[in-house]
Amino acid sequence: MKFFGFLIVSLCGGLLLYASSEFPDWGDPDSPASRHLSPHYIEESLAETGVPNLVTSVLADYRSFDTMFETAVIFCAGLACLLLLRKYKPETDRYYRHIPTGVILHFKNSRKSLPVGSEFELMDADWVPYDLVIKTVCRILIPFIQLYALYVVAHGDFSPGGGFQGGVIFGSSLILLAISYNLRTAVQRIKERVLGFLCVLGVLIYAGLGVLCMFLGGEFLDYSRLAAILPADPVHVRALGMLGVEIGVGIAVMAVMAAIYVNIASAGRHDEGL
Amino acid sequence: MNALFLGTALFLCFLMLFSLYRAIFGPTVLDRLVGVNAIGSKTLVLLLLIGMIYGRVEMFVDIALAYGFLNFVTVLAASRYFHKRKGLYGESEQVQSEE
Amino acid sequence: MELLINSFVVICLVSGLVFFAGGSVGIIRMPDFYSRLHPAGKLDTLGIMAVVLGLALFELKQWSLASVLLSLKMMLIVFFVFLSSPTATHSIVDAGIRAGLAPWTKTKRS
Amino acid sequence: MHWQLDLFILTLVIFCALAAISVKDLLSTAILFGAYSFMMCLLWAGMGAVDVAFTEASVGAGVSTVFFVAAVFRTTRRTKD
Amino acid sequence: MKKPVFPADSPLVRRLQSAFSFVCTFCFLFALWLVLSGKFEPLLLGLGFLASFLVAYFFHDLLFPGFHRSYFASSIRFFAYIPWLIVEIFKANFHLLRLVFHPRMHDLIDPHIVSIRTGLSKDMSIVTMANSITLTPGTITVTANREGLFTVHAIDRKSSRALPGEMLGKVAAVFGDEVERIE
Amino acid sequence: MVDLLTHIVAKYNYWLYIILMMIGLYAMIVKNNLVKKLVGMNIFQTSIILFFVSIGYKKGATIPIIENAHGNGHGGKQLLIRAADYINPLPHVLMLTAIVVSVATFGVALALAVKIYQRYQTLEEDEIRMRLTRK
Amino acid sequence: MNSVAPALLILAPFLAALLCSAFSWLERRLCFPTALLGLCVSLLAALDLLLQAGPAGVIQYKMGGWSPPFGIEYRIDALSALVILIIACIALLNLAASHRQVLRDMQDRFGTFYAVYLLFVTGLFGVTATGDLFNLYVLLEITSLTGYALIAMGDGDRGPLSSLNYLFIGVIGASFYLLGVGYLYIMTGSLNMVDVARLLPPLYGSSAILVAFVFCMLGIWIKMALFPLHVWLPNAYTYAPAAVSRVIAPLMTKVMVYVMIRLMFTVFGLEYVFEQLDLSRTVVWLATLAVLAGAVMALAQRDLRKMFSYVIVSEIGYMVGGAWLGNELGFTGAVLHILNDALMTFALFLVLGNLLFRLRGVSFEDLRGSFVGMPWTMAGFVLAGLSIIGVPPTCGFFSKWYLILAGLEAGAYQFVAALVLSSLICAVLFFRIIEIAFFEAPGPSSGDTGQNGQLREAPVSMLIPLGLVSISLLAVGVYAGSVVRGVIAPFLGLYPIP
Repeated sequence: MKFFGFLIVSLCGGLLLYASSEFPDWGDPDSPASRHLSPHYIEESLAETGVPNLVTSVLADYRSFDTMFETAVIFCAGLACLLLLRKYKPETDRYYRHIPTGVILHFKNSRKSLPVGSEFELMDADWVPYDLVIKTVCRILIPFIQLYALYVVAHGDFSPGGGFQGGVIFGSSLILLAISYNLRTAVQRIKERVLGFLCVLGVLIYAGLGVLCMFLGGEFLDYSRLAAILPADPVHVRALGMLGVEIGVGIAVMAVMAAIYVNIASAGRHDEGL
Repeated sequence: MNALFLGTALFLCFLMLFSLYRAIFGPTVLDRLVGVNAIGSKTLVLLLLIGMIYGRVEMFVDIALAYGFLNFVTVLAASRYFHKRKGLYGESEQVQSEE
Repeated sequence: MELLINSFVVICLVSGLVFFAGGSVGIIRMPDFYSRLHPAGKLDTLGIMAVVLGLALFELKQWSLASVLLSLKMMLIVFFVFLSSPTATHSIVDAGIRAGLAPWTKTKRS
Repeated sequence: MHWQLDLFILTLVIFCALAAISVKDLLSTAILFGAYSFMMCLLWAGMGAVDVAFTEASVGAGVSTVFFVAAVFRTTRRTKD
Repeated sequence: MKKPVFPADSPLVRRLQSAFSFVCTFCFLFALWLVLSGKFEPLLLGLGFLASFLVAYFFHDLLFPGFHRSYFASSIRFFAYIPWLIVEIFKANFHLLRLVFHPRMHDLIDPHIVSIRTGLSKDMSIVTMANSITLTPGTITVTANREGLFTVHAIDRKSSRALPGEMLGKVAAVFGDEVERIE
Repeated sequence: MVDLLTHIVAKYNYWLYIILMMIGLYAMIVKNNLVKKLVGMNIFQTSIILFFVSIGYKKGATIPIIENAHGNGHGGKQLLIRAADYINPLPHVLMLTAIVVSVATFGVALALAVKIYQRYQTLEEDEIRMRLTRK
Repeated sequence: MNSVAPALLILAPFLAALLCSAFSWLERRLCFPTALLGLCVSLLAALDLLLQAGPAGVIQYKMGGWSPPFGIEYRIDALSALVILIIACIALLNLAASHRQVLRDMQDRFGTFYAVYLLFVTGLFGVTATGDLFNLYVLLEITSLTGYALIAMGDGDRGPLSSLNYLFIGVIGASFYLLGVGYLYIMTGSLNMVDVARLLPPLYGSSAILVAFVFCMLGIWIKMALFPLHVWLPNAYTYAPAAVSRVIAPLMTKVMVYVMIRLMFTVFGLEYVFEQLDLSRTVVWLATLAVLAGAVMALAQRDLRKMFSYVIVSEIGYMVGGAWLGNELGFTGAVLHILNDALMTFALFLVLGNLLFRLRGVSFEDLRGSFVGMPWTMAGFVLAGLSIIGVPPTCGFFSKWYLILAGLEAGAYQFVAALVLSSLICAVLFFRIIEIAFFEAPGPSSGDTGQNGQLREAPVSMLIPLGLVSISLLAVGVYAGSVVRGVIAPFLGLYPIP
């Protein structure tokens, strides 16, 4: 197998190396790639879309159809994790901790449950006591991370970033919540249903904006048509359309990332995890 | 000034080799974690320096800030593994660490 | 004025590099995982602070609202690193203790 | 971007990749994989692709390494190669 | 023992607490937004308002879990504490630098674990203390619990002898924590 | 000889990305552990992204965000924007999508790996195969 | 103002998928009607497209209103409209046919299942309709990602493993394709198919273009499972749930064949493929190998699902060979075979689904006497089998006839021989099963779920689609001539083979 793999790899590598001799030099400003399409994008896009970040304008406007499916790919991944891992039957093995004394009760194969509140606490099979330092620092950091994520989403037009990055950062703040407290707390705080709805909502905002443009008489995702209902000129309205789209992407990505993490870390049971 | 930034960046890259040595040659997983954490902090600074070299540092600050947050998440997750799973060594690492 | 700022920036960068170098060498030279964390966790944090401080000062050369805000943002990075880095260090040490890694002591060596 | 920096980081990236696939412990693989994505982010920032670098930063540091660790947590660390 | 006018878990008190933490969080976050954004267009300001509102609404119990009268004073004193800490960190870091570059490092260092009892009881003061211990070189907090018991890994005897030292008094003063002297 | 050397130096980026790609491909073919294969897959995908980003790079150009553009994108005075000053944004856009795709694939693959582990209690391919034939 | 049909085609299933996944949290009963509605709308759009594309030549749709090289464009000609129509029909029929099975097997997850299924179909539509090289990659990834998820749903024992293997190989395939696109982009600077085709001729001699072509083709061959690259296919199709394999098996590989034809014709250009490169002989040999190897390996199987999977491997050889023979007859045969094979495979897997609904397994022992219990299902099976063998009134005959003629014309006698031989092997295969099912008494091992211990016919909702497909097998055979005249001739008019 090793030899076979090496053979394939060297064959492919040789083929690629052989072709790369024909490439234009690295960083050559006169290469076909930077002479054919990109001058138009660079020179016209600010005037046509009103967005200084060229990557955003190409991503969310010229090639917005790609980006819609990019969001759909993420959505698919969320659905796939749900479909593959989620188990709805709760475990019959349960552990409770009596908070005042710290005694741990183990229920085996029973459907009985204790009232969880100030006296008893449901806990994981491999439960560890909270670490005070980590918990407190994360508690302080999480709102700032979330605000930062929203900032990234909103400023996709002017600086690097945008819906996807902001969504991922927001999602990782939820992951941080799950890591620093415990998974059960995080799941109780952010219900699975809510995450599911947010996934759909995000993609729906994107697609819905496109369909709205169709209803206003343009092609799919032609934001300039939104000028009919928004108080802005057709160039600026494209920037607004992009902002809306980015928000949709951000919501979807955030929800999917959190959902994937919860499903993987708890192997689909949504009760205990990393 | 640009030469200074470039020199700083190159020196940091050179220092990264040390951290990378720790990250690659272990001996335990936690040592690797320490190495990668050190790499992360150097990356943060390098990003800012690259921004300085481009003269557009306002665009790179955001990335560095995100790194500041997220590097923490990774380290926390990896060390959290040991809070829950006892036993430092995978079966294959036992031999190296006993010497 | 500009010379002053420039020299200050250079001092910051160089001292930051010294701290970073100390951290990296420490990671290599220290005998065990716990003592490696000392240089890795702290000298690096200080290095970040020094270098970023230098860069923020450099940005302040053109005095305007934008550059002041930019410097503030950079100091925000330092602030968050100061908050998160000791916590990360602490959590790694905690992981080591829980995993049962015995610390290196002098008696063991001799 | 200056080629010295670029070349240096590219070499580091290759070391990281080799280490990540040859280390004999999946948790270490996860951690080294994180280091690999740090380097990649630097490389892209160096080539002026700030958005790509940002994505890689958020994905590599915030999400995919954590997923990886979570998956290792749910499965095993053992690997024969 | 006198009965408090408002019991701590009455609905009114709880609602007031949560309103207070909401407002505080919102103000903090909006200030942060202004620093981050650096653009003062109405659209972006509005988005910032919305963003801080959303985060504050859903996660306000994270930043300020309860109301306490000493919050303001504590935070001011906390900012006064930071410069002292930084100076301290600098001073002590040179010690570590010397250790690292010393050719006979292995003779100089002597890692060991000590535990100290501080008597701190508030979450914030314990966390500040733990992080300060970690940041001042030579020592790393291994565990810290609610009873104020710290376990510290020190790289040499000199560092561990300096604990808890001046820092404890300062931290306790910042958060208005009583420290019984255990000497 | 000198010609060949300049030839190599001018395109070193492309050569190194091919090496990286081959490392990933080799890992995918040869490694026995499923998660290791996954890492190889990710290295492989990243190297392609590296290739695309290298296409977009332009010497002497700055990052593709137009300077001083705020507020005069429309209406006010027109900025003079020259194509040679900015890096080509198109490959970046494509690669953003590719990164997203690779993350999504990674997530799904990890979920599959967890599921496989639940079934077979191992992630080694040969052990799984042994278990299947024994049954 | 253009027609909105191209956008509607993609959007209907896409929005339906979103709604389905929302309904799976709210009101589960609405999921199935939503899915049905979405696919019905796209079927109507597909019909509209076929009616327009025949006379108009090419339908363009500019996404976002940006003109082609800058924005993304959808280009639908007569051929792609035909493929789209096939996809829409099969997806809709399968949805209707598998409703009961899905309800039974997926229990509380069927809403999510329908969402993923619809996204899969959306991806297939997009792959066929798009005019942009990178957009094709994204849509390909959507189909693959949903495909992995759907396949892993199946047989709890082997499903996830075969799906993960499929994932690894699928990612290699997609990445190779992306690499090819990268090589094209670095040499031409464009991503639009028409634009690339315009820029390519001066670069024909370049080795980078050659490598781009090779990698694009490799990637697509991996995805379509051409013979040496087929290793993922049998396991994936065997262990997928019946409702899934019924749609993946007929559609995925055929759409990939279509993509190959599209790249050959509209991107690289026939002049390049057949005159500049001297590859066609090699590829036809590969296809010959694929035909023979698939048939022989099918002969060795004792399980119906595995056997059908290898039959697919063999059929892929037909289409690839036909497309690479480099003459009009071969191309006609290949396109006709895409149509026929999609229908035949669909019929076979429908039969399989019906059998699986009542039987525990589909190895040969389980089939004994199934003719008695399930006459209609088995009648469909016989018809599909005859069509695969290539017996005249069924449609399979006509495409094979074209392919044989083309092989003779091009002088590729080995291909002709392989075609004949594989038809004979198929005859052996199917008559063996018919014999087992018809003449042997039901054994004690054949698991039946009937109340009185008797094997029962599958439910009517599953029989009707089978009936429709069986009739269409004959109908397409009868109307093969008009398909050739109405679809393939106009397409060849656009891209004349040199």
